[in-house]
Amino acid sequence: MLNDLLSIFASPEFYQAVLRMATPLLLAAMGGLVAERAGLVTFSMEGMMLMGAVGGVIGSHLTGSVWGGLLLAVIFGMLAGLTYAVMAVSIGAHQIVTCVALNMGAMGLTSVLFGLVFGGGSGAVVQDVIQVASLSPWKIPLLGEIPILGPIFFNHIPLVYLAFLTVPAVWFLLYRTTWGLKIRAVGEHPHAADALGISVVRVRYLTLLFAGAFAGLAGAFLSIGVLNTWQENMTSGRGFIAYTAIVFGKWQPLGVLLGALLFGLADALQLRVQTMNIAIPYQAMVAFPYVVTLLALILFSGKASWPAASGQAFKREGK
Amino acid sequence: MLNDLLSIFASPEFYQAVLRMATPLLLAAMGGLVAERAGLVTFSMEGMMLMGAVGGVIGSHLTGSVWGGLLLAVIFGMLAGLTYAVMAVSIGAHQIVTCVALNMGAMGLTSVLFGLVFGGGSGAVVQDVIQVASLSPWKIPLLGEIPILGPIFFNHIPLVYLAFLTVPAVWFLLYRTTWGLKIRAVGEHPHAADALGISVVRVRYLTLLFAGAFAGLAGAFLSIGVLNTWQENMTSGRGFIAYTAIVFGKWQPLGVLLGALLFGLADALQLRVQTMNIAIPYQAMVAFPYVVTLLALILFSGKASWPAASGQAFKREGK
Amino acid sequence: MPELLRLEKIQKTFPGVLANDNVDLTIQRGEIHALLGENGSGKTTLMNCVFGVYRPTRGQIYWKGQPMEIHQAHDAIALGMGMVHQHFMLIPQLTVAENVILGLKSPREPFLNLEAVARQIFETGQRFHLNVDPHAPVWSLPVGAQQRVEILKVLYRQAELLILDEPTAVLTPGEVEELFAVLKELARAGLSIIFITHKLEEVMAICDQVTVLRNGRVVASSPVDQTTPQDLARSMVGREVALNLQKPPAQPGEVVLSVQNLRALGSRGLPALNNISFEIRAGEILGIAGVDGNGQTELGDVIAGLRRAASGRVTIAGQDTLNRPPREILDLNFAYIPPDRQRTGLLMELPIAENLVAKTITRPPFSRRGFLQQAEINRFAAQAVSEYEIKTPQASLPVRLLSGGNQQKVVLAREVSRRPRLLIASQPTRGLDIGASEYVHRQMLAARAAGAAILLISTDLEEILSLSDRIAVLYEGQIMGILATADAPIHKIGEMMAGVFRQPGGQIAA
Amino acid sequence: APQPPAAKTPAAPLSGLSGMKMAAVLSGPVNDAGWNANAYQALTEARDKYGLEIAYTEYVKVEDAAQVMRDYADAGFQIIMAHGNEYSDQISEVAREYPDLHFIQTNGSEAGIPNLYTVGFAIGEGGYLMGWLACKISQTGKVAFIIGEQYPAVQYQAQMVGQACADLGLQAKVLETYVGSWTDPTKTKELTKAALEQGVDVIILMADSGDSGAIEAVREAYAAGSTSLRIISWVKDKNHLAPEFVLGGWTEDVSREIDATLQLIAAGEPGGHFAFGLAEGVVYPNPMYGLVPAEVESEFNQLLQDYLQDPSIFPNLVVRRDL
Ligand SMILES: Nc1ncnc2c1ncn2[C@@H]1O[C@H](COP(=O)(O)OP(=O)(O)OP(=O)(O)O)[C@@H](O)[C@H]1O
Ligand SMILES: Nc1ncnc2c1ncn2[C@@H]1O[C@H](COP(=O)(O)OP(=O)(O)OP(=O)(O)O)[C@@H](O)[C@H]1O
Ligand SMILES: [Mg+2]
Ligand SMILES: [Mg+2]
Repeated sequence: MLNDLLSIFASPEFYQAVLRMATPLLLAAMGGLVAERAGLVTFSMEGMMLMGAVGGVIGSHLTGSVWGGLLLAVIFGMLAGLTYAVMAVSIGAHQIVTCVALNMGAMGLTSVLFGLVFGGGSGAVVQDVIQVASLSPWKIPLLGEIPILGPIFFNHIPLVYLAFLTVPAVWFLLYRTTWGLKIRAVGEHPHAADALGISVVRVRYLTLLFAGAFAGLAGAFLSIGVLNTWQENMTSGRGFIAYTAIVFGKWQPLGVLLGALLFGLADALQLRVQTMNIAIPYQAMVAFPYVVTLLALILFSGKASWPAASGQAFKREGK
Repeated sequence: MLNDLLSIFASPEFYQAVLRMATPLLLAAMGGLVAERAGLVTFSMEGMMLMGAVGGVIGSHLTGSVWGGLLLAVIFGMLAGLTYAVMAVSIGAHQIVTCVALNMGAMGLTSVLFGLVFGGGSGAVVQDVIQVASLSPWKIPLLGEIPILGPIFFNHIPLVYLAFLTVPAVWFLLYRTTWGLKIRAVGEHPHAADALGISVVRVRYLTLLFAGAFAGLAGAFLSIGVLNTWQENMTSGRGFIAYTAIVFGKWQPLGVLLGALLFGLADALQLRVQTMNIAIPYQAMVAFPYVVTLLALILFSGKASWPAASGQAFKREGK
Repeated sequence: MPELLRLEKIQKTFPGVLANDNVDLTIQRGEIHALLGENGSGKTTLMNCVFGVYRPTRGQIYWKGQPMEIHQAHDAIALGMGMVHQHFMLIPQLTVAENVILGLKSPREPFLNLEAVARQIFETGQRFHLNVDPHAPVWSLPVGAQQRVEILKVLYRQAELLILDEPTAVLTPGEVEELFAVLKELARAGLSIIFITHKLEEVMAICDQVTVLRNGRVVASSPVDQTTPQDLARSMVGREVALNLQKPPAQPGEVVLSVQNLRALGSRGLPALNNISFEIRAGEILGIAGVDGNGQTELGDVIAGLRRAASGRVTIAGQDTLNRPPREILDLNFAYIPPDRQRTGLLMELPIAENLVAKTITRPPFSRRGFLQQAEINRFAAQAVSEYEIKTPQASLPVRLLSGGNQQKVVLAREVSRRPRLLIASQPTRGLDIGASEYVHRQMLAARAAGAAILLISTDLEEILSLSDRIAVLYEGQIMGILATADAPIHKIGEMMAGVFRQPGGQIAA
Repeated sequence: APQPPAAKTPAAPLSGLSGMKMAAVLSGPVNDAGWNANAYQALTEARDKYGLEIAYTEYVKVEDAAQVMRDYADAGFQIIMAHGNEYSDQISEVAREYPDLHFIQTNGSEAGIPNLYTVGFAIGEGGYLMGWLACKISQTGKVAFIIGEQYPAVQYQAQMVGQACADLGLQAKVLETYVGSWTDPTKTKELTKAALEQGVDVIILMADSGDSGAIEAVREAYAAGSTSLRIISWVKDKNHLAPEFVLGGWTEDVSREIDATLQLIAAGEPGGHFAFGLAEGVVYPNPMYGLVPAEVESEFNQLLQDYLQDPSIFPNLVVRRDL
């Protein structure tokens, strides 16, 4: 049994799978992180991803090109972000409940949209499995040839590279640009930010559009990256895991990367242990990612590290 | 079509159904409300209810009595509440993520527990639908005889009465007892409460146990109240709706009652519209409660009315 | 007089900070004992040690002669101590009676008996002149009344020692008078009071004994009648302090700020500003005097664009600015020191350096094309820290770790260093020690000399009188009159503040 | 009572299967008392019948499926099954990579890969026959088809239910209702109650784990005196849950579906798309347990025999094998 386990860790395909499984989490979490730092609870990423997933398929179908799919995924994700922004930022609704409503709404809406486009009309049930153009791997010219490391790191579809590149990019955005400073100011202290001439509303709208765009890409990764079709509720909880990765990573880009990789690893390992018929009860394996989450919560909790204004509506006073 | 709709509103069975469907929401929401007022996010009610549902069936099976079922449901719900308390209160973990982990965990755990008890051992596959003793309606002696009103209000299983009685009871608890005062203080300003010698930790533990107990009863209502069996994930989102009802009701017992009734009504109506063959697409009907939620969020948002310390871990400083 | 509390060789260290060092202090029964010291000298920390919020690193506390271990605030309360924190520990959503009974057993436990509490609040209030409606929610009360609630809370618990941390910082002159009457009454009834303040005249007015802390050590302790304000100031700061400002005559230029018929609602939806009109010229200071809660905060916020006005007209350098976004108003070279530095003035979690450049961050040299120029920011911050004497090991620490006075200096440095055309300073020295206050005042006069128009909003009448060229008195959202400082008799201002006198012939007086 | 027709025995010998290794990719746990439990049962029955060695992986997300199947292929499994339509791409891809192995996909549609057998049920027969039965025995003239969620195949079955009633000139009204979930017995119970309020007396029940809720609702009404109520169960015979009013109904038998596929493989039949119906014995009606009038039962049995002889006796029963 130990040998079997070791053989898993010795295979490059395993690490490839880890990266692949971490990618949608990472894309969504990096987008979400930016909005979180502006004081928004991004528990809505599940719904935003789902919108992206259906957008990817529809776009790919309508334009016949996978790039069209990515574009529509981003647009759909941003529309979801916009909806959130209208509810939570402009109207000042309770953020968690808005997220819940958004996730539920997205489940219904994506079904209807899919039916509209592929079923030839409203409410129609799609009779067939729809197949559309999907992304293929880009082998990076020289790096891809390196023995072992090449296949693990440099032979993926472009969204995988993008996901990992967002980590330094978001770090840079948050800590090295004036936009990042504004975002952090809004997340920590919206009233002070307002007094400093920062438009809290604009910053929150923009970060939600950003989060929506990346959640959209994460959804597209599932629908036209890994697959070339769409399934009802195909995100199956990855948005929640992405959210957990943000918390796990204590709202720091590197931490979030670590979280996404950990969840990717837990999942990849879990599947492999099952196929090797290793005598670990399946319940234990399936529960593994949640155990990791709970452990992370226990180990890394301590002083609340989340943005001080997290979840708070901002309203300037007076009439 | 209008006539059909009117005929729904004219039938006593409709109102009976509304009360029945509001009951689990109300039980869970009233429990949750108390914990919410102590500054805890009770997005975990879905998982707590599920624990109660399986506890009800197991208890009813093992003791052969539905009262044994209710007892175990309460115990299981309280255990779930305790887990939350350990994570969020003692360890100080992020509340929303703890709730998510708890909900996911409950889904797995309830399956395993059910398998253990009814499948004759760990992991065994339960082949059949299990039937256990369940609650039957108690017709209230005199009131139950009143025409129309009798059947609507006074011929239900006891948990329905209990649910509606919790509304004044929770109101009294919150506003007319020193416990309620402590709960509200802890939810609004834990540090001030702490300085006055109120144990924030104890208050939060107790309210979570209370919430767990009532969520457990709500779960038991589903498994041994309405039914006499258990199905995987049988709460199917009612915990989230209960949570939404709390927000809808602006953290006031009467408001929460209104919310629970509204969601109960939306659901009862939706099902009846289908059976009357009224030409409204079923997706639209299924989405109805969520539309109601969104509308409620928009209409009743305005100034944030939730407990000021909601979601915040409490740690005494500088020791 | 028998001793009630004695501290022996108390030491408290935080990582890298020696907050209290070898402090001895004795409090007698029935005395009012002043605790003086600059910002960061260790007053609050010392009281927190007494009250169980912190554990002293070393030393012993005696209560009525017995050595005591105080582990938490609750222990201190049980012994008979009560503390009124500088930031009140009241729960705004609860009523006065609920706040008072909170944490105590009800006579009909577990049922609340708020009527009984209300009766006792009323009786205690009668006895010590602490009047407040027991059923009002605390958020609806003015600050002075909230403080009375805090004191009632302490009295309700039968405390023998009352600790007040800078109680007058948030009070109006009238409220200060009331408070002093109450404190004297309490001392006469046998209570001991520890009174933390930055205001020497208050020490002289009501205290029996005074202890001065500097850098965490006791540098002086004596009966009040054996000392002078000059002595005390010297012990606190360690040097001579000018207690009187030298103010050259004003040289008013063109009109910078013009406010006409301004109306606005307050947070509770009631009118807060009622037809306000005034003008300020370059190089002059207009002081807004008045009792707190008469529209001061709203006035500053409306001009800054942080609160929407209902009607009226505001122009800055000729530009209409009413209800424009804050950014546009800032771009007119407008500077604002808000009354609540922690809520609106500072980004508490962000570094001192970022706070210092927060209003100019989007421009070179602090950023180029959106990218922060950290080196420039640091250079500027280091300069500001030394120039404005902000006490901190390094500018990269979060502002939240600074003491109140030093936080205020960060705000001041940020606002004044931009050489503003218009400066609104709302309660600029609230909670600051004499040294720091003097510093702020000198900076404001320097800004005036540089041609800034300054609106000074303060509930500290001394401050208004010593800085302003003209004084407007605000009462219930209206300007009762505008006087030149030179011919403003104090009693007339006082009557205006109380709303009993209104300047005839309209409001504008140049 | 009619016995389910026996599966046709193939000509080719089955010895080839013995000792082979078969693995399955499942989307959920084998104890879900439904979709995956059926697959698990099919696997164990095949193991016992043919002496196969079996393995399976649960909770396989679609994007991991290819890797899981490759792992099985590399570990020496000759028959690899993916249980569910969602794995279409993955199994096609892996089947092409391993042309010497056999691949089975339930609910698939791909027909052009020689070593891939996509299999499903013939759709329409169940709806038509159960619709006939329901309308025939309804006394109130109101029949409800209670369904978990809207899927193409289910919708088509519902269409056939209505068609059967119309063809027979029965005036019964058929309500097509959706719970909105396959796992919500509480709501299924409420929907059933609402349907009963409308005078429905026969229910065709396809709500998966919601079924118990519908049965509960009918049990209460039955106890209150409405003894003419009937439920026609679907997917499996659920008569034992309430012998007094649940008819055996209609079975879609995954075990036989897999068995039929294994026989195709053993017979050397090339891959493609196969949909098994009544004729193959993979879907079939269950006993009625004396819950319908004897003359209705015998008429039903006669019609069934006739239909098996000559499907054209029901011109409007169009069997679809592509859903
Ligand atoms: N929790 C803490 N952690 C670290 N250092 C602290 C802490 N609390 C206080 N200090 C330090 O102790 C010193 C004394 O602070 P303290 O608040 O007692 O001053 P103070 O006399 O009350 O000042 P002020 O007049 O501004 O209220 C300061 O230098 C401060 O930096
Ligand atoms: N976690 C901490 N680490 C280091 N120093 C701290 C910490 N918390 C507080 N301090 C220090 O404690 C002192 C007191 O802080 P506090 O918030 O009580 O301010 P304050 O002096 O009362 O200010 P103000 O007069 O505005 O109320 C400050 O000097 C601050 O430097
Ligand atoms: Mg202090
Ligand atoms: Mg201070």
